[in-house]
Amino acid sequence: MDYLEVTDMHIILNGDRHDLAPGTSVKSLLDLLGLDARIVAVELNRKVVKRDLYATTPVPAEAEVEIVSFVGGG
Amino acid sequence: MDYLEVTDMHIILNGDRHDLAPGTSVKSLLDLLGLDARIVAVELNRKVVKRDLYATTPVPAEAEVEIVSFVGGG
Amino acid sequence: MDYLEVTDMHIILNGDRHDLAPGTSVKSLLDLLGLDARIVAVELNRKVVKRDLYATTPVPAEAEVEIVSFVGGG
Amino acid sequence: MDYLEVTDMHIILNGDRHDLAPGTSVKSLLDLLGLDARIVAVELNRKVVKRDLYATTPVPAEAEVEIVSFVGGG
Amino acid sequence: MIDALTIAGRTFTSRLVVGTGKYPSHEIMQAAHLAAGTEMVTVAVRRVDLSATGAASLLNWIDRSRIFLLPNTAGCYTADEAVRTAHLAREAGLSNWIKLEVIGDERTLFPDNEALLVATRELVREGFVVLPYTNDDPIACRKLEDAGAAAVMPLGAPIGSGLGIQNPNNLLIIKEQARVPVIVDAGVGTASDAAVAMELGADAVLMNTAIAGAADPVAMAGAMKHAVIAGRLAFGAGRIARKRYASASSPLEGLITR
Amino acid sequence: MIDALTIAGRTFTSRLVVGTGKYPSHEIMQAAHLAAGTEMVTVAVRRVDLSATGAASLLNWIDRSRIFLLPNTAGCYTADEAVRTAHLAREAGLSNWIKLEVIGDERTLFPDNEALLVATRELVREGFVVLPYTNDDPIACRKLEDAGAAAVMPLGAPIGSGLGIQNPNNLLIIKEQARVPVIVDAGVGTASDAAVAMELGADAVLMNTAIAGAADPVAMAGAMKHAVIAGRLAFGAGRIARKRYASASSPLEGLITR
Amino acid sequence: MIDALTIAGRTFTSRLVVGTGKYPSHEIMQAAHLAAGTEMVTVAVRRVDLSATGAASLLNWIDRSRIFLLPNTAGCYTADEAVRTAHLAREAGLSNWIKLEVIGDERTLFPDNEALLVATRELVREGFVVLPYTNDDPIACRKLEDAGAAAVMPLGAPIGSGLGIQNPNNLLIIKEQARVPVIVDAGVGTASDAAVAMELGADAVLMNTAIAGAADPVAMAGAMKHAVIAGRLAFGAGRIARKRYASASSPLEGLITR
Amino acid sequence: MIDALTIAGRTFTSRLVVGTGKYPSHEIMQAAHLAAGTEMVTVAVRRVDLSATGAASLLNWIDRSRIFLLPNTAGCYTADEAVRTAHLAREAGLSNWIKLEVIGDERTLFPDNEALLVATRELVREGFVVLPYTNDDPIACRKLEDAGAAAVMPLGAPIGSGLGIQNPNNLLIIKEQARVPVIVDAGVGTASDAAVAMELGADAVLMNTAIAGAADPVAMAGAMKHAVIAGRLAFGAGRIARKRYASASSPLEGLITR
Repeated sequence: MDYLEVTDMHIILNGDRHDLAPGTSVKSLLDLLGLDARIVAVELNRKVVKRDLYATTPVPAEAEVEIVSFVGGG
Repeated sequence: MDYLEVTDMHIILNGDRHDLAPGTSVKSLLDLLGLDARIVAVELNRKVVKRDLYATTPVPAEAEVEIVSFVGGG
Repeated sequence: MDYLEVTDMHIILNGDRHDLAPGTSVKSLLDLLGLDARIVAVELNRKVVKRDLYATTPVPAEAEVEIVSFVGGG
Repeated sequence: MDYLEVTDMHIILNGDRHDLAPGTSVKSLLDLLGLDARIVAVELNRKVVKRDLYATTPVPAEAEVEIVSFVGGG
Repeated sequence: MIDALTIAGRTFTSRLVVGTGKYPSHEIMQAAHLAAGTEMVTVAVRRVDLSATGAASLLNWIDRSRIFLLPNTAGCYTADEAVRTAHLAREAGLSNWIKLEVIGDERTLFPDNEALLVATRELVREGFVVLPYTNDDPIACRKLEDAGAAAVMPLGAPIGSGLGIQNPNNLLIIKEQARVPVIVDAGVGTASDAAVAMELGADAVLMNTAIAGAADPVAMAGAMKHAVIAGRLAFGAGRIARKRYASASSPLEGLITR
Repeated sequence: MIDALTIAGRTFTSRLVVGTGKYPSHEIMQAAHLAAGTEMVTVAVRRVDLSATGAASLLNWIDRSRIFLLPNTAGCYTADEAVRTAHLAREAGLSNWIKLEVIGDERTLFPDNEALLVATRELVREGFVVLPYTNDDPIACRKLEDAGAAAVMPLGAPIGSGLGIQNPNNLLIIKEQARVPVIVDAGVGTASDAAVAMELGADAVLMNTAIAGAADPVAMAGAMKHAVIAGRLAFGAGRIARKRYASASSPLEGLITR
Repeated sequence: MIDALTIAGRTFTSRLVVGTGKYPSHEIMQAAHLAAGTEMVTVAVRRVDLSATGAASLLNWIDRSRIFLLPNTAGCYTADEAVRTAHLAREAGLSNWIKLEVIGDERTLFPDNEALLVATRELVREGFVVLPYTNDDPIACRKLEDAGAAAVMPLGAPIGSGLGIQNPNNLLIIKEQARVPVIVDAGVGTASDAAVAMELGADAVLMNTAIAGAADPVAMAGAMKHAVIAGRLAFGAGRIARKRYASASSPLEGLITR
Repeated sequence: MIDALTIAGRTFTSRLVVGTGKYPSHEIMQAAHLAAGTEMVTVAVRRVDLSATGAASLLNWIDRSRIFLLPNTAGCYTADEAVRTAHLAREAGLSNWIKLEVIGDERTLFPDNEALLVATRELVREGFVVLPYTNDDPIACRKLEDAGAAAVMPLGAPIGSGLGIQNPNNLLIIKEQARVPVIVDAGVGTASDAAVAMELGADAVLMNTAIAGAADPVAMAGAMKHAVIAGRLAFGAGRIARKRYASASSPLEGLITR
């Protein structure tokens, strides 16, 4: 993910290892990824992050991050 | 059928024996019976009488007369 | 059917034209064909020939002859 | 159950209250009841008694005793 | 919503043919016909009751500007009876259409196909538009068609039985080979039965008891209207194949746990 | 036309719940939803595809002013996975409704009822409105209801199989004992299957593949709309009893030949 | 084990009639006949193949001391063809029994009942013992019986289709009204189909492809033998009524926990 | 005649397991067991009736040299009750086999699979040979097998209902995945039902009411014996494929008329 700055910190984002600048908030991460916060949900280390806490919740080092959205299903 | 004149002529009307004045036409028979010619059909001796011939078709003595109409069915 | 004698007389045997010596009986025809009379049935011109009449029934010229037997069926 | 001796000790046998002489063994109880030990099973206070321990197992006071056998079933 | 049906040159928007017998009242019948959206109803031919003067005619309860009358020959057990009844029906109804019944048995009301063929040939010769009630016999249906029937009307089950379509395979075969409309006549018990008939390819469904005998005939008439539309649409929509196992409807990829 | 359905205090006019998976295109899905008249559609929760920038969201094709979103936990094989997915779905969708699936087997996609009960109890405790997908086991349905499920969703046949209602008797029993809505989920293949489910008393039907996989999804969606209405009306109308023999629909008296 | 069957004065211990066509070999056919325990087999009448000198006759593989031959008129499409074939069969087989087939359609091999009635009447007049192959039409069966048929042989499903009994209700009705034996002919696919036919009251079952076409014809013949016995015994034993709910088979009293 | 069945190391020649409840008399039960050829019968565990002195024991009417006793836990509604009953049964019967029932509902007698799993795990741990009665849920069957069940016993329909196999597809799936014997337990009404179960691949069938409740239990027992053999043979024989159309069993060539 070359649009993320090179750094010493890593996360596991949707199953893949990525670099991330220390102190990045969930909101910043979504912005970096170009994702609309209104249509995704975010899990940090198996715990969902409430939407109104995105700006104030930092992504910790080595976090397992899941970002999901709705897709077609039955 | 007491509303038919007493006479020497008889017919079998819808399975029952009735008296009928000689020379009675189909139309007159229907009138006597109070039936609306537009919603019945008439058979004389197993042959249907066309509707526009009612007035000119006499009911012969001993005729088997069937007068039918539509009823509920499936 | 080369085992039948050449002759002026013809028959239609099981749908195909064949020569046959005049005067040949049904029994002789079966013998010529090498067929066991006990397990076949013979029709001459659409009429079945009784088994005990094979020896005395000649095959007429131009006859339509059907020789059948039992085969597997359901 | 008049064939049991009158005594101060009681048990609950197959759901009903009965008197029983203190110190009665399971085997003696079965004998008293006229039951064939080979075709029944006995539970004391919700625990099955092994068949070869019937003679040496006393029925304690206030015991819940279940004596069962096989009946027709599907 | 669904495609029109043409029988003998006459076009119908509705594919639901309804009877007029056995309703609790004429009022309920009329409301049921409206709820069914039907454009063709069957009627029977019977002797006028000479003792019942002034009885309101059935026809007063049928809006003939929107509903076509199809007289039947119910109750006839011979070809001759059926032909005579057809003649009377034509004169009474001023149309040459006839639902031809020649019954073989009082208990089952199954058709006597041998006599039915005789009557069909005669009435076709006389210029009738013949819609014969028959059973689910593909050979009988083909012979009726060859005899000039304007449609074939195989039963789904005995008249009034409500058993539903007993032999779907036969109906499929009848439809595959037919060049005239196939109307499933008799046997429907509830809405899904009518949908099944239409999904098998039937061009229309005819019923009487399923509606008239329901606890609420008007509601059932509405159910049948929707069922026939549903079945017709499904027939045209190309259903999915049947499979013994499952096939996920949600994606297999992108799971958070894999 | 038909009575409304209320689940957990929310009222729906339509009793047809539709999926959003496997359509040929978003446009066709949208048209099918419209034709189905649905007011609730299911969606799955999956990882955002980080490589597919700018992909139009599924949600752009769902008119949320008229259609309620029901997220599912499809693809989850343990209670824990399902609970985590439900948490994510709630945050993504801003509602606490969840179609709860805990799958026991990849080939049949049948539910693991033991784990499903565990997950239902947990999510009910957390305040979710839980609609569990289960099989046609009346005891499992009752236990799910006792655990607080807002509805029970027994399958009619394996997901995507199109086999139709395999065990009508079980569905009848489930409905008779249930005090929450019963939604038949999975197994419908064509319109008559949906009608059958409703005639058995189901409160609603949920389907995806039967519509999305049809040759003409929009036509099949229309068929399903009518089938669900037909089945609901027929359920309420009180069908005729089944009989082995015939019952004449035309009068037995007044025949010209008797 | 089961009661004997009498047709036209001839008594059979076995109620399973088997064909002789389409076996992998004569040896397998013979073994299958033995495993089936059959006492009557059908044979077809065909032109002798004049080019195939010395071909072993089918009859060498049938123990006629135990097995009665029933020739058929398979392949005949008119009454006249069938009558001619019956004449030939009588002369070839020295018996006046005939399984009468008049086929109406190559694809379904369904009977042409109109022509079948004509041929039946003619052959009965000539003294034949006529066993007509017909469809599951109760009226056709009654007319065949009235025409003098020694038994009626309604199909369960198309010949060779293996679909099983498609319309059990019709077979029940046919049996209830028949005064001659009813032999279900055609449509059986596996053992339970034969059992079902017998449980409906059929006096015998006739099959060919289900045995000859099985992967292991001899094993299937044994299966059919047992199935026919099972069905016959069950028919006589008076089965339990069907109930929607359970009925405990173990006592409700005497539980340790109540 | 058919291949033997082995459960937990014990081999049975017969694949028909029969109950001992609800017979008109002990004599008829004994005769029915003989006619069925059964080698395993189920018995229930109940409190000895202390008021009925000298009542002849059920066991006097079972030839234990030929028939293995399988005690059940019928009537138990919790895992704990079932485990206690199993303990008693083991002591009474001197074998560690148990037909494990944990019932979830009095009206349907359907299993409570959640509790059944708990009891199965416990009894397997204690060394029992556990044969759990369950429903036709493939996931439940697999979990029971994983828990150590020696066989799985899915129902075909509610106990004593006589409805026959309600969901053949589920039984097929259960059999395909099972590594222990599958015994269809409950629901059989007549012989063909048993044959169907065996044709689906079941290793055995267990029934009580279908025999004991028949008008003639001994005749029905004989029917069931043959039906199980028929179904087993047919399962192994490789049935013909189903086709919608006919396939002639007599040759198409050699007709006199072509």
